[in-house]
Amino acid sequence: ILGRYIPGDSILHRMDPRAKLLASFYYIGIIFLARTWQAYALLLVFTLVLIGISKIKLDFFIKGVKPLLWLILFTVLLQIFFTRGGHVYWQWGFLSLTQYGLINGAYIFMRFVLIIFMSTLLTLTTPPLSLADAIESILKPLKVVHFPVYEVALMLSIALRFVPTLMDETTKIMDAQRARGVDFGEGNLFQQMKAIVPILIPLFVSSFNRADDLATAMEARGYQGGEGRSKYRILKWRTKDTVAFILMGLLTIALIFLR
Amino acid sequence: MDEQKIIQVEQLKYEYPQSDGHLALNNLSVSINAGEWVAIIGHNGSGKSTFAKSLNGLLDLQSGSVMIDDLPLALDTVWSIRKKIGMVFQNPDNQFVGATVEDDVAFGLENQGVPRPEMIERVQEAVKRVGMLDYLKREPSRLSGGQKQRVALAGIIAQQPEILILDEATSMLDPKGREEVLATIHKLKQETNMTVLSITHDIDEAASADRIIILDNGQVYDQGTPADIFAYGQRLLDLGLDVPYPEKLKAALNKLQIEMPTDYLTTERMVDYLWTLHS
Amino acid sequence: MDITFQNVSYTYQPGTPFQGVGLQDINVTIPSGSYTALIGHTGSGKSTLLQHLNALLKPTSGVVKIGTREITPETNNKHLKAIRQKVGMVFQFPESQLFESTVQKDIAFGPQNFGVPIDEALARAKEMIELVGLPANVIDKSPFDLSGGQMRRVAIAGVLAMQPEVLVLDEPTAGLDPVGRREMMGLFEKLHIEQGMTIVMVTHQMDDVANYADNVIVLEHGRLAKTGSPREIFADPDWLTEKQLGLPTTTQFAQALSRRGFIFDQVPLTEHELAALLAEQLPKKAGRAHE
Amino acid sequence: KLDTRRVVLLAVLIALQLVIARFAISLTIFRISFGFIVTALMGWWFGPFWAGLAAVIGDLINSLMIGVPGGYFPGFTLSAFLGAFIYGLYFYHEKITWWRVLAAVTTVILVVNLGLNSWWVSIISHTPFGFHFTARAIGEAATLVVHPVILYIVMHFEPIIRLKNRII
Repeated sequence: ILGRYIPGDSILHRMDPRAKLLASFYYIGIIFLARTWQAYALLLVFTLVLIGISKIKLDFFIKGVKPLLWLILFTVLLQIFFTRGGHVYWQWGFLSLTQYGLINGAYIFMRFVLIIFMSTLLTLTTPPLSLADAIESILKPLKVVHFPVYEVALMLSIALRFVPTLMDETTKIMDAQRARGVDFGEGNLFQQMKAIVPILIPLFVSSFNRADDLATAMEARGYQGGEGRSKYRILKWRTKDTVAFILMGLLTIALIFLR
Repeated sequence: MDEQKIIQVEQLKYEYPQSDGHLALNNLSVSINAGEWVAIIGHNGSGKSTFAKSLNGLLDLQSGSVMIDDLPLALDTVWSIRKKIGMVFQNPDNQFVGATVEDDVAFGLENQGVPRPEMIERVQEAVKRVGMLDYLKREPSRLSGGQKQRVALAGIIAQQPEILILDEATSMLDPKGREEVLATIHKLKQETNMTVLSITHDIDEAASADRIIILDNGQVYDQGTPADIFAYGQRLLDLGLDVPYPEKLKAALNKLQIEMPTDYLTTERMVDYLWTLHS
Repeated sequence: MDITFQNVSYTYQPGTPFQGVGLQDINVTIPSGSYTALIGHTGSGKSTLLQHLNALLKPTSGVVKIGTREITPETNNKHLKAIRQKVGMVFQFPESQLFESTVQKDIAFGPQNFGVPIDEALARAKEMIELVGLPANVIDKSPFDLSGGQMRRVAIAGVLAMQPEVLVLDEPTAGLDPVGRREMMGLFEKLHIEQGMTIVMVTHQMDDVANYADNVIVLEHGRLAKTGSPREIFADPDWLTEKQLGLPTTTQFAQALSRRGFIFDQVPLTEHELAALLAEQLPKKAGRAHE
Repeated sequence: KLDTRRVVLLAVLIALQLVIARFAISLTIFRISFGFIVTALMGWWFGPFWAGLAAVIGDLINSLMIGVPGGYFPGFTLSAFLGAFIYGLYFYHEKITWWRVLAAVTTVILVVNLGLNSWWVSIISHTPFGFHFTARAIGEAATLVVHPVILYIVMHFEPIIRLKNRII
């Protein structure tokens, strides 16, 4: 559909998307348990092994870090200059470069990288549609409290399906308005803001028309809400998915020991 | 011949909200036999699409009765009726519900709660029929308009309805896409003997029907076999419709004082006639 | 204003997911005052070529001469406005570009972007409404209250209000009913004949090519396959059939007649031409003797 | 509960939000992205709960499925929810006045953009909340002026009101 899923047949690709989704979330959570260099080293090795298993080039993961580099550097610098303790290498007013500062800076950098790598791994090995199925399945228990699980699932898949369509439409409308003399990205702030209206309105109108058509087509095909529907795509939980969770458990214990 | 009437509508009236009293359907009565192929023609605003949507309860009629396969359309029957009618709409992009071809074809079956093993079989079978088996996992954004419409047809085949309604299903396609879709429909009609109701502007598409119904102002203006209807010549133009090519040529020849018969001639018969005249 | 392509190639940026066929070494001229039809399959490069006509795209190599302006790969993206005013472009399903609160304002939008004062732009809008055959009372209506066919006229009026010298149309009759199609084609013919406007039209309807165009450009896989007058292009029906481009209905009919034994010394393009050719070989009503 | 038509419309609007969020005006000092317009309109048309839900779906698609760079952090999903939720609280079934628009934008900026988002970054980076808050506050000052103006104009533009009337 869109997105950055890279087809493959690694064990990670073949895992149940629910297991992958939950395990990734859990992993992002336990990253915050790490306090020592041993713990960070363990997490880094673990992550790199997973990336190795996925057979996806490391470049794809590094690319995910780049756009956030400034934010990361900024926070790392904050950390470096404002943490006290240990050997003082350099001092100027309230700024200081200390041993703990450098160490903390390195840890924070690692934390960012680990979070980004792990969520990138999930995205790269799981097709969007499987993730949508996983989200629906995970939310299912919330039906008890009348949470509209089915509607959420439907919205997810329709939204996914319409992103490329509306992208094309946007390009088309922008071209049409450029042909009518609109300059995008030129002029002062006010002019630039004004140039948005001739794209925005047609996109909204088209979205409404498409939604009307689609709803009609769905009803003509007998759609009457989530009740009583059967499912074409199903998810299968296998042993390797359970193993993944056992691994996560072991990793947690190890991290607690390494605190 | 005593044929079963699969669609019977009487005195349909419908007015769109905010249309200042203009009736989109104005006492429309029509009946269609099982297995028949009927083309409905008329200029834009003549009530064609409104008529199609009234058959399976996609809009609330002001008055009139709709009977589908001996089932009167009402609140408690609307879902059974929708099962009996498959519709393909104009814009291929806006009727693709599923995220992939197979998901889209399965959508209608999911709605009916068809058990999964049966569903898989029916999806495969339907996709095969429209020649899209190589595209099962493809996403709509990577398909051409014609392919999307064929997927829509597969979704209908999978549901095994008795009636197929084509609501200008080929009007947004390029010639190649149109050809693909029409060929698929013809094949389908032959194999399943479904009742086909095709709403169209394409005179060649209408020519292959058993019967043509002309709508005008929300009413049936006239109906008959393609030969009957096409013999109207100039009158079709006045109704905002196209004229088949042989009729156009006939008019041009008449102007040049060439004697032409008044009844409708297909291309083939026209060529024969001219040749007889020649020799 | 002639538009000339000299060795024009266009390749899409490598890596874009929506790659189409680009253009390869196109050399062709669209003469001023012509009614040029651009034909070819979906993906043959028609849309890409079209977007070179008003510099929405710049060639990756070669030169596009639009009047006196030359567009090369190095041309700056700014200052292209003057070209876009002179070459009005109507995209496929142009009704999807409407956005203003009234028909008049929407039509006046283009001219205003090209520096026409608002009063004059609104006055032009009024004229254009008449020109494209819309009832005068639509002027203050919301464009979204109109029928699909009317919306398309508003969009076309919006381009005409820019007073272009060249009007580029991408399948302008797609999705219209027969009356709408006839009226639309009539409008362009009128603009071509009465105002001498250069028309460039992408179409799949060979009948329209035969009936209206005086110049045809055939594209295939991004290359120029053929160019010439409709008669030259349709003179070789086998070639067109082989390329799956279709024939005008008249030409097809004439082929059927030829197979039966009729002989035509030139390819008829319209039913009137065919009728005239037939009339020479057929007896007239008042019992004229057989030939 | 929403009927089929509205569920589908909301879904298409989520897609539109993702598409519109991709283009932005960049001036030397700051950048305006336009996704917020769709979020605010969702709040106006569908109310806090559904708009919030739609924003969550949009965030999940963006961070997990499209995989925008930067990785996934659940805190930002909550931020997305709350932003749309706040617009819903202020706009749903209400007359859109200058004050209301200004109040809504101010609340979103304070609670979500400055409050929550600074908090998330400070949690991840283990640095003081105050720094992030202050650093962000500078950029958000421009947002405080620009967003209400855009929203007010868009929400009073006749074609948009016409669309709103199509929902009911």
